[in-house]
Amino acid sequence: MTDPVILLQILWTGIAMSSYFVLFTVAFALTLKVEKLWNFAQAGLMGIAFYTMFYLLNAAHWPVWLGVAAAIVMTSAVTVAVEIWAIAVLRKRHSSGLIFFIFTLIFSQFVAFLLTLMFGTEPETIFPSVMSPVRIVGGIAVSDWDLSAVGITLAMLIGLYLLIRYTRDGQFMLAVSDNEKLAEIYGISARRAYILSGIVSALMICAGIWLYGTRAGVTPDVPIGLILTAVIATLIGGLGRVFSAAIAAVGLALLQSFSILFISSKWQTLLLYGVLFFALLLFPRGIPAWRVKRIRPSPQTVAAAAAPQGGS
Amino acid sequence: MDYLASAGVLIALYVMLAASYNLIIGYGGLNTIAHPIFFAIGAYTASLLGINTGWPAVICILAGIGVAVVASVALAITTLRISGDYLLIASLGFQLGLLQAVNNVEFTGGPSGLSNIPLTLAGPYRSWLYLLICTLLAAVVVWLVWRSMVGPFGRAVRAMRDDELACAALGRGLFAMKVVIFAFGCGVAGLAGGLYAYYFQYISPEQFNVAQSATILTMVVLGGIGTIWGPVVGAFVLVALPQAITFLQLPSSLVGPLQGLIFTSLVIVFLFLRPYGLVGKRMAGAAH
Amino acid sequence: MTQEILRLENISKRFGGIVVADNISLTLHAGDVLGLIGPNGAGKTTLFNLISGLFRPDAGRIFLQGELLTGPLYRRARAGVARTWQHMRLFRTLTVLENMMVAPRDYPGESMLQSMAGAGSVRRAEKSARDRAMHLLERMALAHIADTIVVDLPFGQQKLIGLARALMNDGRCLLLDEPMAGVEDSNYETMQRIVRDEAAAGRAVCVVEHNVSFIKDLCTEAVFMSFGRILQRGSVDDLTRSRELTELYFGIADA
Amino acid sequence: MNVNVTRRLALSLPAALLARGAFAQQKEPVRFGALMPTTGPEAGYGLDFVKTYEMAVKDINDNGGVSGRPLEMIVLDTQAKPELAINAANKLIDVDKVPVIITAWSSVVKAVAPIANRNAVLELNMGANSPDIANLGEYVYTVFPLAEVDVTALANYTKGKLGKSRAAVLYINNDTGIGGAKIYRDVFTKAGGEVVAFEGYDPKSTDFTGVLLKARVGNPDVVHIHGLSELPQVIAQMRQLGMQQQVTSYSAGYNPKLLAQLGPAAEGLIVTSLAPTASNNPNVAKLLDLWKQVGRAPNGLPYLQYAWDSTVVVAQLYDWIGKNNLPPTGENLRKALLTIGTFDLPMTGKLVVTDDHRVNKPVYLYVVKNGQFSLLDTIS
Repeated sequence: MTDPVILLQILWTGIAMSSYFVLFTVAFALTLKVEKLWNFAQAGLMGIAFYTMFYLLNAAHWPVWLGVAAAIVMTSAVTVAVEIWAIAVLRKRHSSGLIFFIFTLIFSQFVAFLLTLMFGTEPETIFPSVMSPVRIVGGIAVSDWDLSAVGITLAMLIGLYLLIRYTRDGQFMLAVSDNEKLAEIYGISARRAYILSGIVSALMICAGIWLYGTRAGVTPDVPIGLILTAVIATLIGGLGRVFSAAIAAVGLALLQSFSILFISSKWQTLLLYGVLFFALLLFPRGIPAWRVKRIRPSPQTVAAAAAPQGGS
Repeated sequence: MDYLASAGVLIALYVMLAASYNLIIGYGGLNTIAHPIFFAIGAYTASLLGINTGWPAVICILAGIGVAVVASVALAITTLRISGDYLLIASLGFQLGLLQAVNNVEFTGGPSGLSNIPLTLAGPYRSWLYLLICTLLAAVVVWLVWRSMVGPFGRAVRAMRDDELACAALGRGLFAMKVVIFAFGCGVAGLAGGLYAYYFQYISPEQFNVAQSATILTMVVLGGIGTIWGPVVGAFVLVALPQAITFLQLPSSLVGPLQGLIFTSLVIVFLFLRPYGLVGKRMAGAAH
Repeated sequence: MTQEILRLENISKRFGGIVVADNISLTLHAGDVLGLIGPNGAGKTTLFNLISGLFRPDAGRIFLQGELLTGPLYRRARAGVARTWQHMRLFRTLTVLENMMVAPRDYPGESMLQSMAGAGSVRRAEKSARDRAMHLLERMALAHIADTIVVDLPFGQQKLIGLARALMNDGRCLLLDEPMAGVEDSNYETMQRIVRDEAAAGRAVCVVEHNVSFIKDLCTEAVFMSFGRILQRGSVDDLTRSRELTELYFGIADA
Repeated sequence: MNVNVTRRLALSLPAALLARGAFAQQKEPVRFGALMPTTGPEAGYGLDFVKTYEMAVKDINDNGGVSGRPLEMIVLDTQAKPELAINAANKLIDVDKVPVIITAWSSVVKAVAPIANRNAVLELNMGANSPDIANLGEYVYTVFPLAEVDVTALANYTKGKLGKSRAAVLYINNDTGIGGAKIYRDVFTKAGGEVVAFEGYDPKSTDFTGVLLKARVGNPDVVHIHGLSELPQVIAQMRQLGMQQQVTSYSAGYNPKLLAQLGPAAEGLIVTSLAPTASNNPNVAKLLDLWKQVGRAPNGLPYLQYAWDSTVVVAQLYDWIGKNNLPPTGENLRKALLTIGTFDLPMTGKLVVTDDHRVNKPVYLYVVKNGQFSLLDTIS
């Protein structure tokens, strides 16, 4: 098993497979950062995104691009609706973290039941076939799916980086995540930032479930399992660090992939929970090396974000 | 009507689970969702002892409680310093990890579970005897929760839930209180687990997963979090209603998701319109 | 010479690069009502947090009635450090009486078993706590709200309950964090009266306030803090007359 | 005698009996319960089982019912979850008073077993193949061959007929997977082959690269995959990794959806089936005709044949106790089962029930050729 070709193969498929984990993790970590919300409702959004695509492409026979676009619109719309009619209400009431948790989890379950009622529980894939053409590069099998997964994920991450770095709305989002009250004083609408982060997350979720659903079967129960991995990666990556969380997601996927060299693969999931549990025990506030250095919100970043910018 | 007795046993067991969980989450404000794992620990310990040693059921169930308490104290000591949302995630990791381990090792029966748990209280009145025992024990559990929460201990626990810092600054040692209620609540879950195993004679890992956490949580929230009678009402409603629905002669492909939809939407409606549950008064709990 | 209650010796504390307490030494005697004033971020509340045990100082020692004060929050409260909070931190789902009855130093309910058994000693302790609480409420003319849930009370009364809860701790050191802010009319007078009475009864009181006129109404003496250091200690009038301090205070406060 | 009973009950068309059929409807019905996942991840199969029971019951009643009495079925949902099955079984026994329950899914069969034994109600497994089902107690019988039957046949065939000597065994880490994989390993080794890899994967996995590479390192000439609905993905990833070895699986792989998901990559796959097809049993054509009226292809046809036949077995048991004037209790139904012993069933052929709680059946091996399952061999 220590043949370099095998190691490289595990590395490559591990990276390709981590693509949807990365996207789900970024979606989760972004909402956590900006909204301070452990948004388990994203599992429900995954379900909505998947079944919208599945229905439109298989039953309604829409062209692929249109079906995907419709799924993005649908998922974003539900995100915004949940934000406005539920999350905002709870926030206004100063509800406890537990209430947010219950709401978002139960929302996902509700969606799962609804989808069961509508689509049944057979595992479905977006396209009837799960095969994708393969080429052998230096002894390593590289499938089209692998390439598209890595490509889409990188494109989404770069897009997010550009959004945060170079647009005013992106900067507002950062400012709100730093200190919502202070940002509001400077005239930045927290609500606008929340909705924007929700829509960006919805995009990530659509991309992630597209990748997942073109490779493996999805049932209405699947998303709730997927969100757990996102939570774990977010925690390991250090809270408030969206890109660290993405790296952690890749790391966890690779850890699982490479663990096959030492342990039977049935223990892979346990490894994941074990890592989560011990990470929390050792670093109850996130991994310190990656922890955000600023303890106090810094007025400068907020002010900088609020200041008018010429170019954007 | 053995069927009614059997449904009654289930209600009584869920009353124990919901009442003890409510003590931890509703009164103590400790956000864990790992309650089913202690239910599982009680059930597995009692079953494995019963199968492998042939000791009397009472001893095996007591041992189940013991192991659940020990496990809960171990978990409490390591994780209760983590607070709030982190505790929630840590408890989830503990629950899923331990279940995965149960799933992967041989002596627990793996995913097939344990199906040869000894028959106890054989005879035509078995279910009724179990109903009697479980109801009595459930009543004792509810009484104990009530008794502990009306006195000075309960007052300090509720104060801790409302504001940990202020409570500590008044001289209350929070850590000990947290460990005690956690251990007590989990011990009750272990008891329920032992009884469950002996009554139903079959346990498997999937009966103790996150769906079970959601069920118990729903009972507590629906009934009224941080109230004495809330979990009792919640357990009753959540066990009895689905049973009632099966009498409605609906096409069976609809019943499952329909039940799910009804319960999840009920919880959502309650969260927004009546966060204090069916029996709670305004501000009676941490729900707000 | 009255009895020494609290003594701080060379207390220092930093958060990252920020010095929040810089070699602070301070002594309080029974009967003192000492005001802490200074601009935002001067380290006033931090000093309270250091005394009550929320933070550990990087250097220096604290003595309560001559004994070294150490350990976590709850041990110091039991040793006799009572405090209030700027944002009150009342137990929102508990009644006024329940809020107060969490506070006694000889609390009978920390053992679940003992509490459930309701033994004689527990009942006696509970009764005495209840009597003391009711007596305190009567002194504040608030006995009629004893069974009201605290969040239903108006702001001023909540502030008073915050004080009453701290007073249930019969230790000698009382730390009040902005007790007067937002308190008006009769509640203001009650606050003033109770604090003075308690000092007269032998407590050492230390008050953080922003508003200098509150300090004037309440305190016998004051300390001016800035950037974690004590700049001057004296009578309130002396401090307010000092041009340097006034400029420092208002100059920074207005920035 | 037995043959005649069966034919009349299940399929016969004599017009003379239609009158009896109409008459039958007025008498007190005889009942059986069915615990099936009509919701949840397994509902795809569960619903089709239920549909097939309905067809079989209608067929029996159209042909005169059971000793002149109509057969009636009560279905409760289990979602294939033991805790729901326990409740449902209690309801069937206590409220609906059924003396016989048909179940499938091994966790459900096991969960219901203690209840059946306590209440002296006959439990018939018609779909689960976990080997421990043989040891669940005196009221639990199977009409479906347990895993040893087809897996043993497959392993021996692979070693003996196909001449493969190095097998890699991959399995889903659940009841079905573990049980089946162990039997395969033992039989293949006993037959003189070598098992070069034995790896379980988590049911939630989507990436099987690691397990497959582990298998590849052992340099096998056949890969047996004991999986469920994720089976196509395992095979897909295996082929994408360039592993061209012979793949075998068991009856879960005998599923048209797999062909669609894999396309040409499915070529050469060998799966088992425990039931004959329309080409070698004309009765199956009738079942297919009935399904044509439903308007879609059924899931897991061989299982449906057992579903039909389990209904016929129940009818025959009732027929026997009716003839012997015994009250319809679980005890008497059990006695009937053991006394009749040999059943000749319309959809799956001869069934012999014995005291050791196992049954033996011919095993049909299929291979995927030109995008279709074609019969490779029959092993009896």
